[in-house]
Amino acid sequence: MYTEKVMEHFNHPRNVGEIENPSGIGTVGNAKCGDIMRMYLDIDESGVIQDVKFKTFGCGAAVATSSMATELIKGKTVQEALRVTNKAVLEALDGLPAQKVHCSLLAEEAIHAALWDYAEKKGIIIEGLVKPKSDIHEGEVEEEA
Amino acid sequence: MYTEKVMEHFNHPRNVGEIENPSGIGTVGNAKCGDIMRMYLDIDESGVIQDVKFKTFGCGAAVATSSMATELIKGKTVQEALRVTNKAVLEALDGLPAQKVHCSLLAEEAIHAALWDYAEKKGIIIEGLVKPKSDIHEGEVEEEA
Amino acid sequence: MSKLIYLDNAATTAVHPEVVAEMLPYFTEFYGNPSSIYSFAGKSRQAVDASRKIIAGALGCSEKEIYFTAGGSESDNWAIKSIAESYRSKGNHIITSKIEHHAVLHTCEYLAKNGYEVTYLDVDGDGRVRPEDVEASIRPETILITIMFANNEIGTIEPIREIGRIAKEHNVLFHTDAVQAVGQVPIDVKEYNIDMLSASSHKLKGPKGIGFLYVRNGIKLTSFIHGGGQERKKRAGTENVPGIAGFGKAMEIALETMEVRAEYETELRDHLIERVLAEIPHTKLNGHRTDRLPNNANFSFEFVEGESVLIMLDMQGICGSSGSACTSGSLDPSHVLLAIGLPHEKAHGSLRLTLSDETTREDIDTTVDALKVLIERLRNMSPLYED
Amino acid sequence: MSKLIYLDNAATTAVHPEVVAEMLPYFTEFYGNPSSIYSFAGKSRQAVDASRKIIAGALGCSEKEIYFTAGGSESDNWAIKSIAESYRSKGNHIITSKIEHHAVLHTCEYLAKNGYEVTYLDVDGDGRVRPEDVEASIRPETILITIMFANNEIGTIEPIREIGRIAKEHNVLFHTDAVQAVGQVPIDVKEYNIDMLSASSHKLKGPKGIGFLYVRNGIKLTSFIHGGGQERKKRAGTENVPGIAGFGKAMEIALETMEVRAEYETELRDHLIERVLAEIPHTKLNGHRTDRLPNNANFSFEFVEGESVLIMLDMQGICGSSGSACTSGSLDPSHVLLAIGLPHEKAHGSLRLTLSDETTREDIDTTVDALKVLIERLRNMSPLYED
Ligand SMILES: Cc1ncc(COP(=O)(O)O)c(C=O)c1O
Ligand SMILES: Cc1ncc(COP(=O)(O)O)c(C=O)c1O
Ligand code: FES
Ligand code: FES
Repeated sequence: MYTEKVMEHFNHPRNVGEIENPSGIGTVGNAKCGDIMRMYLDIDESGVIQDVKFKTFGCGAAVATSSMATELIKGKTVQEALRVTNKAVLEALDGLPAQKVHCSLLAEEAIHAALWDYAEKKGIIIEGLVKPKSDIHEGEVEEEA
Repeated sequence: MYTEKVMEHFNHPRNVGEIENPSGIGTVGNAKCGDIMRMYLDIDESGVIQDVKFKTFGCGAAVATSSMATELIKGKTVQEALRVTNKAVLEALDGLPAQKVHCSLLAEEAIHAALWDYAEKKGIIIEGLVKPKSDIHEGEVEEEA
Repeated sequence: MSKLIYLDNAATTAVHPEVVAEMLPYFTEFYGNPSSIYSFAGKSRQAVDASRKIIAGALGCSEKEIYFTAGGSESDNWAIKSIAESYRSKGNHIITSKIEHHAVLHTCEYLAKNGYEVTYLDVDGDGRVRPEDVEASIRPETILITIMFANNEIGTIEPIREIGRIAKEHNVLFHTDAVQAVGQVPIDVKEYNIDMLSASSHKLKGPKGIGFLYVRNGIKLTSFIHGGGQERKKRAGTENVPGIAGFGKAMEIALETMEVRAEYETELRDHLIERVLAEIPHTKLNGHRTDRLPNNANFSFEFVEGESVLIMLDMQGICGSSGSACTSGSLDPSHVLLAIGLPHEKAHGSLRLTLSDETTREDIDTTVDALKVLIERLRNMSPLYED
Repeated sequence: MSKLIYLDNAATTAVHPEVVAEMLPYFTEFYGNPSSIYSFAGKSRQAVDASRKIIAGALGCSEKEIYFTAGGSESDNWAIKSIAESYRSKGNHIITSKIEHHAVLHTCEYLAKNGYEVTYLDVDGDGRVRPEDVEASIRPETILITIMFANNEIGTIEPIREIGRIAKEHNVLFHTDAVQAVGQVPIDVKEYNIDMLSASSHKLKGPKGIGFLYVRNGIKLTSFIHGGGQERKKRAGTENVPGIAGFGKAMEIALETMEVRAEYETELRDHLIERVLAEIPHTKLNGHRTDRLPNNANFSFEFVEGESVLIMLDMQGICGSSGSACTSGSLDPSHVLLAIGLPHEKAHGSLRLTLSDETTREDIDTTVDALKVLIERLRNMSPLYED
């Protein structure tokens, strides 16, 4: 079902974990639908993403796309990171089954949510970044359960 | 599908043929339905069936029951022949498939038709014999075709 | 009994040994459910995909247009009932012919009892639907034309191309029961404007219990069997993986051998027809003389009844049929033979012999020799025969 | 990859080698159409008859009450649609449960769109329908109660005897989808007052693509597939002779081994359940602890998602399922787990392991050991988990 690259990333996901005091944090998805993704960004003064970590509750595709997405944005500037679309992630993974394409959207959204959080904290506006719809505020998940 | 006895009679039918100037002749069935049976009887002065012949256009069961029926009535008196029912023929053949039981009725009817013809010709009344409904008069078959 | 001479390949065929070999691993080795997620089930999924690809290739359609079913009857039922249901708002009129298989006829009769109107077209003496009759029967409320590709009893091939053209011109959907034609004659669904097509594996050396329905992309298809998401959510039920794999292989073999087989069988068939007509008096060939399936011969022998002929042939190890297998247990004369104008008693005396590429000239000669004798015997027993 | 550990026997089973041996002759040797008249076809007919006899014996019914179909889904569809159609004049109400297989649920939904009313009964936390709920839902216009014998996801066995009694007392027909139960637990249709019962061969080491519907004598049964006169004129289509023969053999083996198998599997299953619950925290067994199929275990692991668990198991050669095979391709959480009260995120994290008599204790231990590690790994990756 999944490509070798997807399986490789699923099996050895890069950048799993948390960052203490991150520059930005974003959680998207919905446990009800079976997927939640949280991104932690560490962004330096010059706007370069020094470190990124993720946690995912989701299917194999969700895990693999999170992993790949973090790899693709690490070391990039915020502007470069914004251009890492789900299409780019998909291509880097050699594709996903049709009914799994939406999982790759989650990674894109999670990055955008974390960047939005970063921008809010810094009080800046990142050009081209719109407020992600599906951001989940801390605690909401537990409340819903 | 058929018992061994049926097959044996089908394959080596007894008393196939015609009798010239028979004491009685009876034709039953309907070519439209796929079966026609004709019985010839040669009955002596004392009412004993000396000879019997048949011709059948019909399925394997029709052929076998005609054959068995002729065997069962040959040498019998008219009264005895009347008591040879389709059940007796069936039993003698070790049975027939359900949808083929009606074929054995044909043999009984053909005998009754031939006996009726004999009674009419002789101007007698055979006790217990009712006019068979399905008697086909000579020539009718060809007309219908 | 000597060697079996099997001349009933229209009823069903022996499964090709290569087809059995293709199926075997999916019983005990790769038995996974194709819908399962683990890689072990991938083998099953691949078998299903590969078969679908072969079949789509054979018909010139896309793989997404092929839905596996349990056989020709299910395909016919599904196709007709689905169109009736989905296009009810457009109309309630269906056009078919008097010589369709019962899977089509009885489905139409069922619909007729439920508010649909059905036109049963007459056929000519050779069993051919007249395209002009199809055209003349089309009304604004016509939603479906269903005419078989080739008839199962008399082998006549219908003018499918013309009917397809007419259906398209009038914007009416066209289904064809091609159970007897698939694997025997070339079929291109796009070229012939066929919107739906039914097929059954066991007629072309595949296993029994598996068939397919081709449904052109864009047609509103309702589910016939509701349940799991198999077959693009349109036909529920765990896939019959060995059956599907076997059908694919059978189709592949049928395609590869079609030309050679058709030539071989046609020659044998013509030899059979010529000998029977020449050597047995009061005999008629049913169906079109040349526009017929390569392997089909159907005769009427006057004054004798079909079942008796079959039993006598059987006693010599020769398998034939008196019509379709499904009705040979019944006592009614063939509706197909009545439709081509045979009187009842002749319709009762018909014999269908259908060849395969394993039939030999010797088989045919043995059969004709046997027929000559037994027809004579039965005629001598018949009250209808006066020679 | 090491040896395959197949723990998805509720999705489908490997065909028993003796079953394959039973089927083989009917592909290439005795391939005749059972409806044909010649003696060669008698072999096929006998195979069908013999299988029907075994099956009727297994259920305690008459052979005339068994109709072969293409599988469990067809049987469910046929049973429900047939009753809906034949008893329409009596009423339009159907009672079922929320945890039925989609073959039942989607058929009911289809009928609901066509003028029928359907009551979907709740179940308790163990997945059991309450007989008193069934009784309370019966109305004058109720024509059918359809409740499964045992659930395919959580293995819970339903109170069929009680429901049968209630159905009989209220003179309502009772159908049960016994696809998961046939061959696993003893079933006597007369004793349980079952009017109709669906089964599928591939769940008990028989081939895929063959099933049956038991229909008590006296019930008005309409045709689902119209056509030839097969199956007492009720289910058209050339009989899948190898499939039918294989199903019969599978049933015979299942009956012979049932007791020993159940004992063996129950012990292994309990070992599995005990180890998982003891060694993996935040874990729950779904379904009734004891009133469940001998081979079924179903767990919810909090904070992890089911597909990820399956893929990780798969990488170690272990085949499991996250629910029914048909829905594991979909992204919806199991309707069964929701019905027993699981919140969505737990319904997403369930794992079904279903054993066979070939499963060993070592297989189970290997699986539990693997599970412990991978659940931990996934939890560490999960934003929901804080330990
Ligand atoms: C309870 C239940 N009903 C019906 C079915 C459908 O059976 P089949 O896939 O053979 O059509 C299944 C299995 O898939 C099942 O577990
Ligand atoms: C023309 C035609 N249509 C439909 C069928 C039904 O196919 P099946 O028996 O595979 O259901 C047959 C053969 O039986 C056939 O010859
Ligand atoms: S994360 Fe929703 S299915 Fe993949
Ligand atoms: S004579 Fe009519 S079917 Fe036997």
